[in-house]
Amino acid sequence: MNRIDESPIVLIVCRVLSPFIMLFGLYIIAHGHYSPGGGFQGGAMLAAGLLIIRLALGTTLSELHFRRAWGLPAGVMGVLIFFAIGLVTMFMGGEFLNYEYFIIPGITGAMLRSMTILLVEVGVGLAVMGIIVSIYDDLMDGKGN
Amino acid sequence: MEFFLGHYAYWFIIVLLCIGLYTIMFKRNLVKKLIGLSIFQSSIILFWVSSASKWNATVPIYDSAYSIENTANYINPLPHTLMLTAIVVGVATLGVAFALFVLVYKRFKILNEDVIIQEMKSESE
Amino acid sequence: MIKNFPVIIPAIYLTAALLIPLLRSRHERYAHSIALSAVFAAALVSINNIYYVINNGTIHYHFGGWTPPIGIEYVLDPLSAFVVFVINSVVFFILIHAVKVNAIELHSKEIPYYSVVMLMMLGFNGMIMTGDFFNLFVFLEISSLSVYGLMAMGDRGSAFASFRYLLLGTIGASFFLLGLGFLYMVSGSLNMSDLKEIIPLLSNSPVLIIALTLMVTGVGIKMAVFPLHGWLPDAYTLASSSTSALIAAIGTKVSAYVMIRILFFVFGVEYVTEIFPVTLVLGWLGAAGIIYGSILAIAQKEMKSMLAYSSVAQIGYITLGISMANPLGFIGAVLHIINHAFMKGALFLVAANLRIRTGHSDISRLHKVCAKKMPVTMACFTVAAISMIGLPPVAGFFSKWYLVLGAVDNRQWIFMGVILLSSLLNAVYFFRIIENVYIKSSDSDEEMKSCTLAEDEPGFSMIGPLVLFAMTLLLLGLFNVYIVNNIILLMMPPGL
Amino acid sequence: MKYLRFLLLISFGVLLVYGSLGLPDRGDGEAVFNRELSPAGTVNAASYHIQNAYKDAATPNMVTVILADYRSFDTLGEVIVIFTAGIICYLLLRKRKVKHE
Repeated sequence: MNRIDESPIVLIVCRVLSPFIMLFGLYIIAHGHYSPGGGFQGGAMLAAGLLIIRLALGTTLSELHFRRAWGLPAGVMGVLIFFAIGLVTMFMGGEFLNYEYFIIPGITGAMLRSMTILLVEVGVGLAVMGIIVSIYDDLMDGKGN
Repeated sequence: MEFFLGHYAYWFIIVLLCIGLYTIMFKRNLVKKLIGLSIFQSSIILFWVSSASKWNATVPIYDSAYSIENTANYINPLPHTLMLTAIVVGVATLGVAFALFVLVYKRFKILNEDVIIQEMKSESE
Repeated sequence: MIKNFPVIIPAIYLTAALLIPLLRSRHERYAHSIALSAVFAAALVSINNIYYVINNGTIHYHFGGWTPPIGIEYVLDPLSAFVVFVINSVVFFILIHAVKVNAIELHSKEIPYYSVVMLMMLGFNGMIMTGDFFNLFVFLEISSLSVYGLMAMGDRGSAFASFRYLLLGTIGASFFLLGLGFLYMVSGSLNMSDLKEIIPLLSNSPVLIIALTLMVTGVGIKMAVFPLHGWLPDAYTLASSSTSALIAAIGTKVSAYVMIRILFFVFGVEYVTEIFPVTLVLGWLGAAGIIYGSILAIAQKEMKSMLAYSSVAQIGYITLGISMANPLGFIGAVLHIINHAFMKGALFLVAANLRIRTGHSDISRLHKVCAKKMPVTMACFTVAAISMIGLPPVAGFFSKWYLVLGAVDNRQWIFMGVILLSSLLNAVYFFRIIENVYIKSSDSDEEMKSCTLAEDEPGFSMIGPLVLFAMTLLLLGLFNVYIVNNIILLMMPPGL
Repeated sequence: MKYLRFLLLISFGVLLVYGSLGLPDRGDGEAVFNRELSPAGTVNAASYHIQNAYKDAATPNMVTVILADYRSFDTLGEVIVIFTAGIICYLLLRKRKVKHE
């Protein structure tokens, strides 16, 4: 990980692969409705895309890719999205997390539930990505890279 | 014979559980104990998921070819959902355990349980 | 308008837990005030819940609008409402005390610390109110992870003690999940009230016995019942002073509540006592735990380790109360959960005050000067010690009284003997301290000089909660009849 | 002391094998937890999910529907578990910035 013995092959391959891994992660989150997939697996995939860069380039350069300070706030945002959906349904009169009372303009009934599930999956994916990268950064805090 | 075919999977899982518990009980290195713990958790997840399957039933994704009125067409989706949560809980526990390893190593410079216990005893006197 | 009462408490804690990490590091002192106001709001809501539940009966709150076996439900009956109120109020007192202690001990890490405390409270409240077993497992993990994290904040190798607790705690949670797996594959449902009807119909197949054993072992590890308590002494002693007060007061109590719920409210009293006598085993383990904990508490030199071993003994009382499976034993167990939460909270705060003021809490080096210099702390210590021993005016006496009545009712003379004997053992290790502080005359001047007391009493924020604790113990003692008749009798599980 | 632990391990294994004898055969659709009604007459959750997941949420993947709609509070708890792990690593490992500035 330190700069000295880094071969250019590792650098190039990681920089090429990372965006495609993250794209596949987004795909897994999105198609969770129609085939196996969902928030957690997609979020882990996105985190893998980020970690490849962190492993190959070391923490100093990877600041450009995804700053260390963004990890935990991304996690907080993910949980907030999910929690906000629950609160909105509660304030609109239903029970906590009762998606019939959620408001997406122009969509009602079963399709409303389907869209809300997608929103929940996006929130969960964001939270998992942010937290896994934040844990990695904290664990590597001690190393001198 | 019918009974054996229906239950041999559970006995394999019980062997896995005993391997995990053996590693936790008898290994002295902390990292090995943690490996045993994750074996133990994975075998419990395997136990749940293996119970969900049904003979000639398809994956729990709605397909117009198989009618959803007859539940024998689709395998039981509930254990799969619950095991998503159990896997995530296992990951979170591993993450916290690694954080604790960093602290223990910084403090004691070794990850062998007996040596650490000796040092803690000598410190408390 | 749907009554959203049960969800408000977890919602408050989750908003606080998410709000605190967003603070800039220079706004660090707001972290404590957010945490304190969240716990205060939760305590208020729990008082309202108790009032509502006693007047209007149990609240069944269905998440997402789905009826129980399909979705998850929160059940708020007199037992869970009261236990939620107890842990919220105890943590409120401890958090008032924690502001100055943490300013000294947690150098500039308040933001994550209070966020994890909020998540711990979310986990505990979620565990108490839930009516679904798998949801109980998820919130059990949230609270356990937070406790592992908080415990590792201490000094002198608390990280290793926290790792050992993580190992044992995760094995316990996995046992619980395995037992739940066996139960699900035989009954097909995860909901507690649903399972209550299904279990008697299952013609007691061996799977139920194994499921009950695994779940009771798993919860027993989290509850530190006698042979499974290995993690408790090191964990409580090495944790930082306000963390050990926080965890000792409510950590094992919530698992004791879960044990009551599993044994009496799901498997039913007659299954647990006649068909598969778990309560018999629990009774003997509880009695052994009482003797073991009390004897080892006497042998300790340091106050916090003494309190840790006395916690093991007090958990033995609660297990004994549960195992009697008769109304008096149940009242004794619930009362002891409440009394012990307040007593242990007070005692660990005293240890924290001593540690902050004199830098140590070794019993041998406490002496008369402490009584002169810290009169209020020592007075509260004496009230809590009397309550632990079980002398009449204070709360501790009544829970032991009901336990003894329960033992007599069951003709279990050995258990009655154990309870009375252990009161003497408690007296030994508490009077040793009181004698050191009040009675032994420290005539030699060098002892006066050697005492490193800077000034006298620690600030108001560290004395106020202690006085509140001592007063609550007295009030619990005096109004005991009112509490038992109006609240605890309503909690009686069916068939007890 | 070692034999005690061995004994404990063996008894754990034997206990589980004894328990597994009562379990329903793996894979049979008519087992207790796969039927439409539970022994006590209440609706069996899994069968309800199979039959109504597509009707309720227009989403073919039943696991996602259970995860995010029927048992969404479990998933919220799960995201909180992940969040707790992240905050604890922040609590334990991150250096105190105050000293460096």
